[in-house]
Amino acid sequence: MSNLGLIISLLIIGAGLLWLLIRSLQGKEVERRIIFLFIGLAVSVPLLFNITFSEKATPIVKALYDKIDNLPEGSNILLSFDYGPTMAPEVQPMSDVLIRHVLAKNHHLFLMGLWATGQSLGAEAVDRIIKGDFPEKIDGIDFVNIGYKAGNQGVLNVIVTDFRKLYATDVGGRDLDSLPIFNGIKSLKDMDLLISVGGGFPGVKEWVQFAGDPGNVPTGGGSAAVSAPLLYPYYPRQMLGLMGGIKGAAEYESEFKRHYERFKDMPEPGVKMMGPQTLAHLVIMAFIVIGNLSYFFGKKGKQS
Amino acid sequence: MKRQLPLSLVFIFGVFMIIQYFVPHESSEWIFEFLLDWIYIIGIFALALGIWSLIRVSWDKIKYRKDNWQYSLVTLLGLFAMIVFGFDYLRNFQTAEGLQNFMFVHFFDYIMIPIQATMFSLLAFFIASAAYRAFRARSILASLLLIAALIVMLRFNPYFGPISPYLEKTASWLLNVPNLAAKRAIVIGVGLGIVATALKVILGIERAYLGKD
Amino acid sequence: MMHKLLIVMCLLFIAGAGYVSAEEIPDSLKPALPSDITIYPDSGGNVAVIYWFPSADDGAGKNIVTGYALYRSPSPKGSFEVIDTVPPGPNRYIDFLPIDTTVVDSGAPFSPAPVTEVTLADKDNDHGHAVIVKWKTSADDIAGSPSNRVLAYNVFRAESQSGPYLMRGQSASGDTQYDDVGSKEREARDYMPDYTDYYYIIRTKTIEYHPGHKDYFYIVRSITDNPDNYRETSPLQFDGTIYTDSQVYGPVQCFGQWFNSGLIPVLIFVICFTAITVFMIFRARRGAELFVRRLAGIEAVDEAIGRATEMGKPILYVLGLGTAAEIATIASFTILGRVAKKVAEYQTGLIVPCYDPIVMTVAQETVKASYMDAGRPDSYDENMVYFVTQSQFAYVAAVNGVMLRELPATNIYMGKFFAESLILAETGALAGSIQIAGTDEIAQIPFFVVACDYTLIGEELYAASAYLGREPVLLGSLKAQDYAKAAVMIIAIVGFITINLNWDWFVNLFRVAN
Amino acid sequence: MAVTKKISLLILAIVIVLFAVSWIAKTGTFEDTGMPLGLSVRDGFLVTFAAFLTLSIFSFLYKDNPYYKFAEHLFVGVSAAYWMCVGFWSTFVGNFIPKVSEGLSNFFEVPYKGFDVFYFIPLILGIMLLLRMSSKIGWISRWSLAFIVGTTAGLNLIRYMRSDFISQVSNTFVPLVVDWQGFGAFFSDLSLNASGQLIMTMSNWVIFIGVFCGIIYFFFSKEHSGFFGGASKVGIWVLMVTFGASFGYTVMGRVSLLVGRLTFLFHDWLGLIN
Repeated sequence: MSNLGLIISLLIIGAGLLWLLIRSLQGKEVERRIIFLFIGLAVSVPLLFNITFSEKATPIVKALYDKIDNLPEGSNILLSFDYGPTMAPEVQPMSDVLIRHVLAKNHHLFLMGLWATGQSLGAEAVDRIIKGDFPEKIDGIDFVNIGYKAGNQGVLNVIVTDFRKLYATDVGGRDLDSLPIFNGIKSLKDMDLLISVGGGFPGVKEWVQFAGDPGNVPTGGGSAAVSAPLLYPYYPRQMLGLMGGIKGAAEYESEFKRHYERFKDMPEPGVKMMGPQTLAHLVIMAFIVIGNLSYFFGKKGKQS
Repeated sequence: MKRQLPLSLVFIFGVFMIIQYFVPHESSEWIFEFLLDWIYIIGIFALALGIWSLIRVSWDKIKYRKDNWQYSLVTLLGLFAMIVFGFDYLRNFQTAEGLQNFMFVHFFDYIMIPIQATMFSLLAFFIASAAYRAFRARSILASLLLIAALIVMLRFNPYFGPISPYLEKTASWLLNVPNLAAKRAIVIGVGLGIVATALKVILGIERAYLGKD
Repeated sequence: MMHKLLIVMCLLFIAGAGYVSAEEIPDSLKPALPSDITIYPDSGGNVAVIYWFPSADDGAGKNIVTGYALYRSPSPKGSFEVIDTVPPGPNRYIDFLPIDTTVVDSGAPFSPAPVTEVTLADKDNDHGHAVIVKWKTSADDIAGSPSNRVLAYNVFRAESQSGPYLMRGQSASGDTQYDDVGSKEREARDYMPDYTDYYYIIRTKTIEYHPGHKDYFYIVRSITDNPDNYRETSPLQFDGTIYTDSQVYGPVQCFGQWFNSGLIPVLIFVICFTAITVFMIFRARRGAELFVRRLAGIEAVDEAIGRATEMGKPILYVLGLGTAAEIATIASFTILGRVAKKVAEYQTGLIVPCYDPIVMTVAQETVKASYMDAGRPDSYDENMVYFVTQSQFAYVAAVNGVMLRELPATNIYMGKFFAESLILAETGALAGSIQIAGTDEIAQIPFFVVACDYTLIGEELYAASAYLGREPVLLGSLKAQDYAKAAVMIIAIVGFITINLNWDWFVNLFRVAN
Repeated sequence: MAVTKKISLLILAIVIVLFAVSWIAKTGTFEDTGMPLGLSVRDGFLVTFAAFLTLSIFSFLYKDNPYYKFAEHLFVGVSAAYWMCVGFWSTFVGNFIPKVSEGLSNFFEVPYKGFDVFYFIPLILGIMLLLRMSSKIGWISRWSLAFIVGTTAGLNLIRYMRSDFISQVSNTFVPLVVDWQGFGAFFSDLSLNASGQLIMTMSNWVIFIGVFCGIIYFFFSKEHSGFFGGASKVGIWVLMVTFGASFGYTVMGRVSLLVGRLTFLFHDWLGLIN
C-alpha cells in the first residue's frame, strides 16, 4: 500500500519535472510556486512513505562494516562514546547501529567514554538498544560498560598497557576480575577492534594516535560531518574506516540492514534523514538544469 | 548644545574605549564594565520606546481604518496578553516568576516557537527558487557561481557524491582553499572599513546618525 | 466578518488554555552543583579527603546554597548514607573511612618523586588576580611513554605557609605550568586579592593505588533552605590513588599592570591608521582631487528612487538586525540619510521597519534631518520609521508582509543580516521589486548576491556612505583605507618572503599576545 | 468581488471545521494515553493551534492571505512583549534595581547589592531617550545616543583592528613551497591527494593570489584598468566561486529545517508517521 503511494508520488514528481523540462525547452520560465510545490513534495513524500533510499556504502564506511562482519564470533570490540548531547543527533545513530551490529555478530562489546557525558550516553544506549533488541545478552558476559575516566588521551596511554591501572570496576561497581568478559583481557592490545564515535577533542584522532598506533590495534570511528575531513588523511593506513556525518551513518545502516534480515524493521534515523535530503537535492539540481535550459532556449527562441 | 555636546561625548567615550583596551589594570576594567552595563540599561528604556512605537503605529492603523487594520487588533491583543502574563497579574507581580507563568511559557511554546521554526524552514523553499532563478550561465561570473555551487551540491548529494573521489576532493578543495582566500580578503576589507568608519564617527566626521538642527 | 472570527479564535485560545501551574521545582530554580570535586586518599588510604569549589549559587548567583551534604556508599548503586553536612564556602572534608579488617595494607606503596624547581610569578599584562606556577616535572613522569605512572599534577594554594591548602586545579602529566587565575569579584568565593602572600604546593598524582585499597563512592549535594530544592552529583569514585606533595613554595603576590605590552603592534597600527586618515582628510579639505571608482550598487540607488517615483510606489529600507552600535548599521544610517533626502525631493514614499528600538530612534532622526535638508519638513511622518519586534523571524514575517502588501518599487537592505537574508530577498523578488543589498556579514553575502539585483560586498558597504556623500572629508578617509590596503599587500609580500626564508622575527611582529 | 468573498468565507468555514475536528481528534488521542479530560482538551487545542499557525505561515508561499496576516500579526505582538518582559526582568530588575534602591529591591524580591550612584547615569540617559516622545526637547535624546555610539565605536575600532585586520594579515604568510625536498622527491611522490606536496603548494599559491587579488578588487580610489583591472577581475572570480560553493554547501542544512517542521505536522499533529 505504502509502496503504491510512494511509486505514484515519485511518478508525479518525475513526470512533473519532465513536463517542466519540455516547457523550458520551449523557453518558458517555471513559476515560483511550482518550485515550492516540488520542494514540498520532495521533502514530505519520503517522510510520509518512509522512503529509504538504499545507500551504497562508500569504501571508507564499508571497510569498517566489513571488519566487524568478518571478525570471528566472540571477538572483543571496544566502543568509546566521545561526545555530548549537542552532538548526539548527528552521531548517536552511528553508535546505535554499531552496537546492534557488534551484538548481532555475537562479539564481546566493551563500552567506555573519554567524555564525561559519554558514560551516561553509554548507559542510555544499553538501556534502549541492548535491553530492547538483545534481551538475551548478559551484562558482564556479552557486554560491559566501564564508563568514563578523566584524563583525555592520558587515559589511553594507560589502558593501552593495562586496563586495571585505571579501571578497577565497571560502572555498576563490579570488580573487573569478577566479570567473565574481562577474562584474559589485560589492555587495549587484547581488543580486536577499537571504535570511537565523536566529533571533538578527544576523539577518533586521539584514539588513532594514542591507542591504535602504539597498541597496533585496528581503529575505526564515526565523526560529525564538520570534523570528518580532518580525519580522512588517516585513512586507510592508520584508520580502518570512518562514518562521516549523518550520511556515513545512513550508509552503515543500509549496509547492515541489507545483510541482517532480523533488523529490517529497526529504526534508522540516519537513513530517514537522508531520504528527504536526497530527493530535495535532486529536485533543486533538476531546477538548476531546467533554469539553464529555459535561459538558453528562451534566448534562441527570441532571436529566431 | 544640540550638536556640539553629543559630538564631544562621542569623542570622549570613543577615545576612552580605545585607551582602556591597552590598560589591563582593574580600574580601567571597572569603568569598562560600568559603561557596558549602562548600555544594556539604556536599552531597556529604548525598548519601551519601541513598544510605544508599535502601539502607536497599530493604533493609528485602527483609528484611521487603514488597510488590514483588523490585524493590528491581533497584534495589540497578543502584545497586551503577553505583557499581562509576563508580569503575572494574579499572584506575584513583583517577582520574575512572570517568566515562568504558565500562559507566558505556553504562548512561547505554542505560538512563538512554531511560527519561528516555520519561518526559518521557508528557507528550504527559497533556496530552491533562488537557485533556479540565479544559477544560469549568463556571464563568466554567473557561470563561476553556478559551477562552484553545482560541484559542492553534487558532492553533498547522497547519490552523486560517491561517484568519483575527485568530486569530493574538488569540493573540499573549493570549500577550503579559494573560500579561505576570498573570506580573508573580505574580512581584511571589512575590518578596515569598520575601523575607518569608527574613526570617522569618533572624530565627528560621520554624523548622519545624529540628525540635524 | 472573517477577521472578527479570527480574533474570536485568538480569544478562545487565551480563555481555553486555562490557568494551571506546575508545583514541582523548575530546574532553573535549583542550586548549582559545587565544581571541581576531587577525592584524595590520606593516611595510607584510610582517610578520604574531599575537595570542592563552591556552587555558583553559593554566596553569588541565586545565593541560595546553605551548605553541602556528603553521602557515602561502598557501591555506586548501593544506598548512600549521609556522612556529614558542612557550611557553605570553599571546602575540604576529611572522611575517616570505616576500618575494614579484611584488608591488610601490604607493604610500602610506590611513591612518585615530587616536582622540583617550582617558580611562582605574577601573570604579566593582566588585571591582577592571577599567578603563574611553573615546575620541573617529577622524575617519574616519563612523558609520552606508555609506562608512565604519573597521571597529573594538582596545584594547591594557601594564604599562609601552614595552610589550609585548597586545590586550585589540575594539569596533565608532562605539563610544567598552571595558570592560577582567580576572580576579581570581592563577593566571589574564588576571589583572589592582589598584594597578598600566596603559598603553593604541587601534588604529583599517579595511576597507582594503595595496596589493599577499597573503593568508596561519594555524592555531594548542594542544599538550600527548602528540603525539596537541591541538586546532587552522580556517584564519585574514591579509589586510593597514590601521590606525593612537593615542598611549600612562596610567597608570591599578584597585581595588575597599567599597560599591556603584548598589544604594542595593535597600538602601532591604530596610530598609523589614524595618522594616514587625518592626513588624507586634510589633503582632501585643501582641495586635492580624489578619484573614486564607480560602485554599481550605489549608482542603482538613485536610479531606483527615480523608478519608484514613476511607479508611484514606496521604497522599503531595511536596516538589518544590527544594533545602533554596530558599525555596519552606522554606515547604513548614512546611506539611509542619502536615500531619504532623494525620496523627500521626489516625494516618494519611504518605509523603514526596525528591529532594534535604538536603531529606530536614530533612523527617525536621520530621516527627519534628510527631509529638512530637502526642504520638505512637512512631508515627514513619524510613522515612516517604526519598530516591529526584537524577534528575528517575527521581524522577517512583518517585513515580508509589507513587501507583499505595499509592493515597494525598491527594497534596500543595508546593515547586518543573518539567516533571514534569503527569506527577505526572495520575497522581495516575488513582489517584483528591484533589490539592492549590502552587508559585511560574510556568510550572508552569497544569498544576497544570488537573489538581489545589486549587492555591496563587505567593505563596499562602508565605501558607499562616503561615495554617496561625495564630501571631500569622507572621500579622504576612503583614500586612507586604500593606503592601508596597499600597506597590507606590501606586508603580505614581505611576510611571505620572510616566511619562505624562515625569518620568523617578521612574522612574530604580527603575533599579538594576550 | 462578491464571488471572491464567498470563496474566502467558504475557506474560512472549512478551516474552522477542520480546526474543530483536529481539536476533538487530538483530545481523543491524548485521552487514550490516560490524560485527564481537562488537560487533553487543552493540549489538543495547543497542538492544533500550533499546527494551524505552521500551516498559516506555509500558506504564504502560495500568496499573501488572511491566515498569514493573522499569524504574522499575532507573532509580532507576542514576540515584542516577550522580549520586553525578558528585558525588564533580567536587565532592569536583575541588574539595575539592586544597585539603586533598597525599597524597590525588596519589592521585586531581588538581593540588594548596595547603593551605587553611578547607576543613576544610565537612568538619566534612559529618561533622556524617552524624551524623544516630546517633539520639543526630543533633541536631548541625542546625548544618550552619543554615549552609546561613542562607546561602541571605540570598542569596535580596536576589536576589528586586532581580530579582523592584524591577525588575518599575519595568517596570509604561508610558505609557497611546502616541505621541499628536491625535485626527485617531488616527482616521485606526486599525487593529487589533498595532503600531497603538489596540492598543498598549489593551495598556498591560490590562497596568496586570491587574497591579493581580492584586496585589489576592494580598491576604491583607482580605476580598474590595466594590471589593476586584471587583478581585480581575478579577485571577483575568486569571490564568486566562493559564494557559489557556500551556497551549495548550505542547501543540505536548510532542507533539514523543513524536515523538522514537516515531522511536526506529520508526526506530532497528524500522527501519520512514527
